[in-house]
Amino acid sequence: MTASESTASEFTADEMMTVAAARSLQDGGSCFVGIGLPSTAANLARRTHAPELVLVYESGTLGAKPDRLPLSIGDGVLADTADSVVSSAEIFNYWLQPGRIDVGFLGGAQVDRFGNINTTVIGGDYRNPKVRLPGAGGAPEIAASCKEVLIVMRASPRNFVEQLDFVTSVGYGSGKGDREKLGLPGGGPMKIITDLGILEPDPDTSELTLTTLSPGSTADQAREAIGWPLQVVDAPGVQQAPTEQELRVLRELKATVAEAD
Amino acid sequence: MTASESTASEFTADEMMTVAAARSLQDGGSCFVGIGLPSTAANLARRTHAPELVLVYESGTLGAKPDRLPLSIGDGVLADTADSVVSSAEIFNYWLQPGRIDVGFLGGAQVDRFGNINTTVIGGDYRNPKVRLPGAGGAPEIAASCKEVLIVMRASPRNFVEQLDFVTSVGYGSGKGDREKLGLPGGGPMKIITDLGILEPDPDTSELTLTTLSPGSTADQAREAIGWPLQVVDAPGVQQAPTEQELRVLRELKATVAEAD
Amino acid sequence: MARILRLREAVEELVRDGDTVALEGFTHLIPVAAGHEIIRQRRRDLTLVRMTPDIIYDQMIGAGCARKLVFSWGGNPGVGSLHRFRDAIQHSWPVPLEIEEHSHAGMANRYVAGASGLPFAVLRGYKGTDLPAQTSTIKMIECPFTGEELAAVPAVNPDVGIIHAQQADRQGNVQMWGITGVQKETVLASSRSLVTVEEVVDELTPRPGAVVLPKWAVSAVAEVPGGSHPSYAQGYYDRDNAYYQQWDPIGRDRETFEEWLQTEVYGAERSA
Amino acid sequence: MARILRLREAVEELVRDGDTVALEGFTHLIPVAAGHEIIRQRRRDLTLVRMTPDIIYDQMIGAGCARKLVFSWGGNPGVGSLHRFRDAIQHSWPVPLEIEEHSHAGMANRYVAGASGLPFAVLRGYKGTDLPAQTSTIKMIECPFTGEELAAVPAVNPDVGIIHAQQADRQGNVQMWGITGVQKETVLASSRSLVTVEEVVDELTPRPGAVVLPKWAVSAVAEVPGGSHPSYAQGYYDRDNAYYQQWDPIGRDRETFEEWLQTEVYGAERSA
Repeated sequence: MTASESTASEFTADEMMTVAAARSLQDGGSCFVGIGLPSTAANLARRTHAPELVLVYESGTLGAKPDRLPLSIGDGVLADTADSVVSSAEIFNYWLQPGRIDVGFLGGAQVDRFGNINTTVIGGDYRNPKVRLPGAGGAPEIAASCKEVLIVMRASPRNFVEQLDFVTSVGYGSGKGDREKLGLPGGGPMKIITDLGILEPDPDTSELTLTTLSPGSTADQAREAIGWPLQVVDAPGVQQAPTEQELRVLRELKATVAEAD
Repeated sequence: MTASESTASEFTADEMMTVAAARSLQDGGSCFVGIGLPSTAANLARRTHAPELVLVYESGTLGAKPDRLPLSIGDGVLADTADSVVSSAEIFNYWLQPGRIDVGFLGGAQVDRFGNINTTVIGGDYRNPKVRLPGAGGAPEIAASCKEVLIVMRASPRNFVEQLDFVTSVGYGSGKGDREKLGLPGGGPMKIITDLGILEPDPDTSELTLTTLSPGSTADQAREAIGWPLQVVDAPGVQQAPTEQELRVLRELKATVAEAD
Repeated sequence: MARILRLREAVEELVRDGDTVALEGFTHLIPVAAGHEIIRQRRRDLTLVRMTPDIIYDQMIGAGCARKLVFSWGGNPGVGSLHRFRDAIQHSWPVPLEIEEHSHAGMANRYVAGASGLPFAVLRGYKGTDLPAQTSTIKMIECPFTGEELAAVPAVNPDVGIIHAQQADRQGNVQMWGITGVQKETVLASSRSLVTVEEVVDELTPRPGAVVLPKWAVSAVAEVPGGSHPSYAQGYYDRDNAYYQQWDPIGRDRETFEEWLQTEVYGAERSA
Repeated sequence: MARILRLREAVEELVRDGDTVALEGFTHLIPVAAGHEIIRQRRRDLTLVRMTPDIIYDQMIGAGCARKLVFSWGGNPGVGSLHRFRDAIQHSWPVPLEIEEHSHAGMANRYVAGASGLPFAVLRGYKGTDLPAQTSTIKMIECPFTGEELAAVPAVNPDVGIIHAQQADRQGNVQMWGITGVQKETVLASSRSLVTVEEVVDELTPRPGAVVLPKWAVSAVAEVPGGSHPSYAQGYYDRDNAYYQQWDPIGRDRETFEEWLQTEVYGAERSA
């Protein structure tokens, strides 16, 4: 193991999540990126193991190669470095909808055991909600059309719920086979990456099941943080801690945002 | 009357047709142009009374300002001089279909008394025609959507027929009110410009009626050349012969094609 | 045919109470100055349309210009929530706000249908979500060839479409570049249109990636340098990221917001 | 991910007997060399798709490659008729040619639907014409919001889409400019795609009006200088107008055509 491959000893749970998300992206693949952690993870991947990763932002930039973290999904650095900049209609109709994009990254306020996501309203009813969230954006069609979906969210009973207040984006609906019945072309959520570990769909039921723990986390911690009775695989794996190299590149990336402020 | 406004004494029937077509185009308006006589007429208009005429070619060039006659509707000189070059889908969907274009120019192999046009097949039946023509191209939607349509064709009983062998593009259908019933947004053919004179729709019936004769032509000549019993207005007008200026500019334009060969 | 007007004249003439108005811009080239002018002219009962209502719509909603919002994502990008938007929806302050909610793909296609002179557009979207139950402008339609069921959304055809661009020439031809979102469709879908520009130039120099709107497709052009601040205008200025962050505490409190409105909008008529 | 191949290899690998193949180009950048290579490899039973079949499709039809033509305007632009096309339709020579006939607007929208992963597209078209009675791929559809009746056409999704462009870089990213018609949609609608280019360059320089196809959307690129002659490649060479005129007498006569085919196609393998 070289120096750059040796694992770091001190890192935050967010850094572990970002590194885990970055590792899920394959070199040469394409990734539909939202701002925040997904963008950080995708840019980290492009600077480490996946230099040929194609970054697609919903602002219409295909193949962006930003030299710093973009401040928004429509940052000028994305247009300046993209292979092509296309209209909003084209990015959704020609590039996302036909299932050309390998991985879509989503977050949300609530997720349920089948990877359905709520980013619309919390509490009350739709017309008179307790909390009004931003809404759908590109998420419903990203969830429907990308070959696979990665969800990144901090684990907590408020976020990982038994019952969504609103279904904004569909994961596996009410279980295995629902995507096919709905005619959704993409494969659905392959991973939920949390600070405590990684959930993956059970091959038989599509229910999200804990398969991998973050270094230092336990299955019991995860059970407490997840709002439904969490299934855990026998002998869950443990994620490799961020390498020194991953952490260095990640922190350099994050510093570019601070500089731009 | 200045020298450039004085009328010429020697000109061909084709020159008269082209000049008449050019005069039908208003300065500042937009015109969807096909190759051949329509393109010549539109470029003549732009060099005489209508310098602000907007030329739109179905190849996707908006506001082309060619310095010579284009050799095809996709000539490079059109792209080089256009305000904007757009895709085939955009030219039809965003620019033609919503009725943004003032004048559409059409020709054809056959036209009937309601300005319906055939550019598809002659004789036999559709699957086994006597003569197979090029087909529809942009014509059906030009005929449907432009605010008005100009048709330019040499008068002969073969071209001006009682019954079309195929309806490729709709004029007034089977008579007044048919366009509205079909939901066609544009106004339909306002003029058929022929070598013998000009036909315009009767205000009550929309039947194409001889309103204006070319210099030296007679209503009887027109009746013989038109394959249906031609209606003629009382005391048809006579077109002003091409002016010296019109003819000079037209011949200069034509010479640019010969040079390009 | 585009006329070159002052911003105040253009808004006076083009935007009327009760209109459906789209101020578009996807993160880039947001027509903020035009939005402030609409607030200043105290337009009321507007139906505001935009894929990504952000600070400028928060301000217009807080100022009481809007009775309805048609949108697909409402937030302060990179910062968090829009508090005036939430206050209007959750507490009807200062006036009730009706909403019509879509996804980005749905909204983009509604503009495309509007620009195309079609009554509706078709997309793979919304299936399995709770949106169709809440939004009457989402219906299902069957493919006449395959029988497959797809989503249909109606065209959006604003009374007025407003965008910001980098340049226009003196005839009113408009050029913008960088991320251009649904701006072309917004202008083409609207009955009337206003383009504010960073500068009016003698001649437009063709640029890679530029979108050109010919003068005959635009109603009015107004020269408003800095007209998309705090968003950015590629080639002119960068995003003022601090402004987005500072908006959060201002928008959070009704009184602070009203003070801001007095000082920064009503009391700050632009010369343009 | 695009691979850079020789033209012969690319056609051998990508184009199979019985395939639906679209060679697109609206007057400009017509992939003529690729069409000749298909003739040379004696592909049969192809369904050829193109908005404006002109000389190259006349040659492919005359050479017996096609069993069906899907199109909207078939002619020798600026000259007149396509005699091989007419001979095939009127006299089934050398083999019968089935046709599926649309308007340009219909075909353009079929490519758009194909590129968009939708089964059909909607347009204002065909109403009152005799085309729907002859073409089973035109149906009427009702707007679910207004009740208005519009035309629907099914997506076109060729097995292989072939276009010609000015440039590619060594990774296979493609750039074309000038009139670009439905070329982007053709590549995106097709299962496999081939782009012949005037030249492979180290780096693509962004240009006004350019359309860029990223390497991951293209199957193969082949460098074929002059590959769109007798049409033109903006920035490289002009249209060979004389060729279009000379084609008329060659195409008019079966024997003259077959001599031409022997000499100019079968006997003229390109080095590319």
